[in-house]
Amino acid sequence: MLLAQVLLNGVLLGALYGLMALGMALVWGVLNIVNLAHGALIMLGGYVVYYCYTLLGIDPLLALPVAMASMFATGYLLQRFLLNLIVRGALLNTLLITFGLDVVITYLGQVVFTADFRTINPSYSGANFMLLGLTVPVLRLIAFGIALLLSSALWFLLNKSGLGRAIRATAQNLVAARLYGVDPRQVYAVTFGIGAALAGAAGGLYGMISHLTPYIGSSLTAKSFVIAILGGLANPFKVILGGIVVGVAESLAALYIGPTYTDVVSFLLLVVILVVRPAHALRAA
Amino acid sequence: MQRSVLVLVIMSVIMLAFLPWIASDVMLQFAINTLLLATLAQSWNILGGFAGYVSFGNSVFYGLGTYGTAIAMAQFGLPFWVGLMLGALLAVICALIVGLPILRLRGPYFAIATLGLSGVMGAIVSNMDIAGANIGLILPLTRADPMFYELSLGLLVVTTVCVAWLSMSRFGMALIAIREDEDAAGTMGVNTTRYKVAALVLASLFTSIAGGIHAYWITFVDPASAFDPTLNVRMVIMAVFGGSGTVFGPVIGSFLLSTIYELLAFWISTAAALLFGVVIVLAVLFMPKGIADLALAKEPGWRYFLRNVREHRL
Amino acid sequence: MSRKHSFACAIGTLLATAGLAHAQDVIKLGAAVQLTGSEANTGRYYRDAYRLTIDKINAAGGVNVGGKTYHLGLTLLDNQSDVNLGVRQYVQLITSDKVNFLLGPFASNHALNDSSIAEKYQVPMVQGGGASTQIYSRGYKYVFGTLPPADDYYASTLDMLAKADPKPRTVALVAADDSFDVSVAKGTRNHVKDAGMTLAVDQTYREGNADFSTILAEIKSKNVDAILWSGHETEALNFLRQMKGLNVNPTNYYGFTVGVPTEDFRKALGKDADFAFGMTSWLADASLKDRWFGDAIAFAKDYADKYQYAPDYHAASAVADVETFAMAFEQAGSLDPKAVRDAIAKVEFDSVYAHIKYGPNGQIVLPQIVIQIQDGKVVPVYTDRVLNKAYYPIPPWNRRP
Amino acid sequence: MSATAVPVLEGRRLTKRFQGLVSIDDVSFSLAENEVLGLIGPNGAGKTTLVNMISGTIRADHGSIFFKGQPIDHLRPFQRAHLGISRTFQVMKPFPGLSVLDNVVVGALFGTGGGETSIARARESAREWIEFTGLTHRIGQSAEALGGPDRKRLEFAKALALNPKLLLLDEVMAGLNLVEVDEVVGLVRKVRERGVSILIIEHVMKAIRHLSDRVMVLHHGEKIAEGEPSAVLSDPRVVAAYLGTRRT
Repeated sequence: MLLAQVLLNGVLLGALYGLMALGMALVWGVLNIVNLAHGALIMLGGYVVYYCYTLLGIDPLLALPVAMASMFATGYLLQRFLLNLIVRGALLNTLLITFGLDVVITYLGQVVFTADFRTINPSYSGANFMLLGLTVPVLRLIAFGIALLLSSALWFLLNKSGLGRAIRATAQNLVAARLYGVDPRQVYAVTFGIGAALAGAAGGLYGMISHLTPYIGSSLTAKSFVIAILGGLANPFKVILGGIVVGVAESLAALYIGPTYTDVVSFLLLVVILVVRPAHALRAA
Repeated sequence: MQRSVLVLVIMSVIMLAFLPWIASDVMLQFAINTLLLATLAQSWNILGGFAGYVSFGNSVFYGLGTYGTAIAMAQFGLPFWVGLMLGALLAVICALIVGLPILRLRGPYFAIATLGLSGVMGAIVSNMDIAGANIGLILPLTRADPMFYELSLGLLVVTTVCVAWLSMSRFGMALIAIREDEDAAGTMGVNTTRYKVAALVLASLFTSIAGGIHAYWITFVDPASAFDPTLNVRMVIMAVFGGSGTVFGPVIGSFLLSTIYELLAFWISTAAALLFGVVIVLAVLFMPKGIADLALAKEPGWRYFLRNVREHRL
Repeated sequence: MSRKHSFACAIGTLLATAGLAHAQDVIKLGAAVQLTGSEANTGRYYRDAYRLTIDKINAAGGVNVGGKTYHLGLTLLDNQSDVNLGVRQYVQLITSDKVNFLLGPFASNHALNDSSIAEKYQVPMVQGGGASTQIYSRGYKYVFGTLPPADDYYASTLDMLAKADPKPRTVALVAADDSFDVSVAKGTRNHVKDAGMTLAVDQTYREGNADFSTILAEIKSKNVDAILWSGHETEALNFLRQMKGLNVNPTNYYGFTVGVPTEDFRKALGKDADFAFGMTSWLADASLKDRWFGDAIAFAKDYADKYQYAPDYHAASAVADVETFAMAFEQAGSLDPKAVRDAIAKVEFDSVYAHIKYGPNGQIVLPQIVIQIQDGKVVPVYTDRVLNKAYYPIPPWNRRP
Repeated sequence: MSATAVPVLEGRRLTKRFQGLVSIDDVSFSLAENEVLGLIGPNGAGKTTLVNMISGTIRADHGSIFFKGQPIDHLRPFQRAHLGISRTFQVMKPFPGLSVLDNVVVGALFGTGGGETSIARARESAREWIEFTGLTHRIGQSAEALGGPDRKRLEFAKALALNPKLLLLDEVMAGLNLVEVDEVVGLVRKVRERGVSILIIEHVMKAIRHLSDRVMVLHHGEKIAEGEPSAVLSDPRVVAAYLGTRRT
């Protein structure tokens, strides 16, 4: 029973992890940018939802689209006017510039939002129900559902729409995409915007389930990083699955080895997969 | 290397060696910190700059160096230099064990795998009683900042001389070939694995000694500060800011960035972090190859900056 | 002289002139505190309490040292929540800003490192931000502290629980893995045993952890009577929210080392914060008399009026630090660091914070006051005697109003 | 054909599949001391795969490769280079950030027998090879800056700097004009005169006819013909293979 409960917790939380990584994987796969500011974007999204809820009284779940829209705009502008300028540089340079962005966003976050911690605490935040003897927290279940919903939406967008074709063409061959009349600057900016929008949704849910401070970004970046690798960069569902694998692995590690080892286990998992099956990881790139 | 550069470098080292006699205590503190950071950036440069393997795991070697020294001194009452050697030994062994599997990975995958290392090592050390577990270890207090300064300076000089030798040697040529194209290097007879591991071991050696000096100087070691992943980010930024894969780039980069950060922290205290971030963003935009490349550029400043943007934008 | 100190000196002067109105007959206190960065949230208590207390003492005419009257001055630097920067700033305070005595930063890891600078230069430091036992286990002579030892944080709580009806039999202990919380956990294990209870769950989690679902599932499966929790504020917040989400109900009690006394915590949790037990080394109470503020109530009012938020034990402890110096100056009758140091070791007085007297290792001994959130308010319930009635046992989540 | 001596290179029943598709199917061949073997076939016939197998960047699924009578299947690419096997790449792989000189120096430093130990001597020999391939006027430039024909020369110089016993040339003449092709043909002849055995992949039939002692033809991974150049090139199956799939 304990094991079943722990597994359930791991799966529900893992899907949210997956949602966090989704935007990072998209940007990485298409633009070849490992966005170290991804966690900072998640943080911003969380605060958008927080202020929608506390200042405007919008239900946090209904505020998620607001967060997604505003983060889309933020991401679009960032890529269009800053990151597009260095996108053909070395990988290390894109790492560094997004790290610099992370520092800047975090600092501005501290000025605007203050260092105080916040939570998004709607009336149903602690609700739960029993199912087959297991306690199911409603909010985490909702987050799980939204993660699946958004990954499906992303899958359809990438595979069934004109925009998706343009994105995939750009990811594969920049020159060819240009020949087909796609403006890569536009496609890159839109793609980064979508990545940021997904981060915004993840941030809102994270604020409801956990807490917000301007400093949560870097640890969420690290987690997204691991999951993006595990899940590969191509298929949104695999990213969610990667998140669930990490969530379950962490939960099991906490149960059987001890909660201090959760980070170690997820990173060991990563290293083992990288070393044992490099082809899996490399194919995704 | 040109003779005039060599003379200039030797002169500055000699002048730096006399700093403890003229500098204030604050300056000295700042200088020790900067020299140690420069050593870390320079060590990172061996594998990261020359062989193109971007490691985020060098802080593991730093941590092992600090713990080697701390365990030897705090737990066994051994002298400082024995501690340094113990730390270096631990780091080198770790580099050998970890290097073989991990150096098979390329590009971002190598970077990520190394990123995990410091977390793993931190967690392991937090559970070892001999290392003081989570509580950390306290080293004897020494009022000898000039000694720490000279040690740090000496270490930086040795590391830089080693890198300078590297840049002119067969070993360095192998690393550069690996950076430029690893497969081609292999078919041209470069034993890529051996050189990569050797580079990692060399980096781990210098990094761990820097850690050992820092441990004794600061007199306290705990897992969070010893295996701090942001330290590694700083190494990379400083090396790249100065110019990775060059002999003096990482040193100049560390000196400049440390000074900028320190001045910002003093003058406009609260906005220092913000400006630091902005400096990084601007540096990557306008001089992605670092100060070293800027210094060698033929065209006037603004044209150099614009050329870089033009080359890398979409 | 002017060359060798060039930039550090220029900066020092800048700060000194900004911080001090009059340059003569001033005793300069110095501190590097978290004004920005991840710990700024708590660092502000120290900044504001230091300033308020110094203003108060100066307004009352300053201190009399060997027949001469001095005002107190403060040089305050921002360590940006960076330990290494903080260490350098303390050296700067001593050597180029020429402060006479040192006040502390917030948090044990900062205090641990910064205090070694005080010892190195033999400048007395009184700090109210670090409670870790290690700070005082090094045999240092120049470091004093006003936070009580970590080992005993749960002593008064377990005292209360042992006398409570029904008495908890099985206990879950959950602690973060940083040095302070590991010390708390170590001490608590002994206290649990002495109270005749059994540890059914004993888990350590990684600092900064945000997901407690596995630990909570284990606690739930063991059906424990009480949860003793030790860690940091945001983690306490997550723990409590996830307790509700997973419907975890210990039979009698759950309590936290941090969070419960602070307003932010209660605001973030709303009604869910109710019934949670906690502890504090300080509450604004009229019984705490003070030479400069009158009593703790008056202090709390002054503080809240000036800074628009309520003080907590961090602030009160910072007040005691400044007052310790004021008392010690007068008793020593000199500003010689060694003489002041000896005076601090002997000083004994009442303050808004507590009755101050330093033990031989430099640390104060002070029982924690057990508190509980009742209808959104913090109510002290127990120290060595019952202060107010506690809601005990804590009702399960689904049977709350 | 010199069947008496041990062949420099011998492949026995080599097979390689990529994700189910057969790239090399049960191919055997041998190359005698100081011989030039031409390897032709339409695009996708598996020629480059065969060269990759010989130089060690990929491994055969079945079959073995022998160098001077010793199996080398277990050796990594650098070890094969130390034995004296050197190659050029069809998709040229100069070290882009290095000068022409340094590109060639790498070959001299790590080539046959482990390479030159002194940087100075390696530079000396690199200069000779650069002169040999006619690149001296470009010696200080970065490899990135070179145009097509000069890149081919650099590729050639790098391979030669290893001081090989066996040289694998993968389409070194593609994209060159007639004058340049003649130049390279001359170079290959000169290399051969130094006693090097050569396996050459080429689409320029004139060059193959002039250079090769024997020609081997691959089609869909299978060997469909082998023998005297003139005989093989007029073999109807070869012509069909080429006309059928080339120039699409």
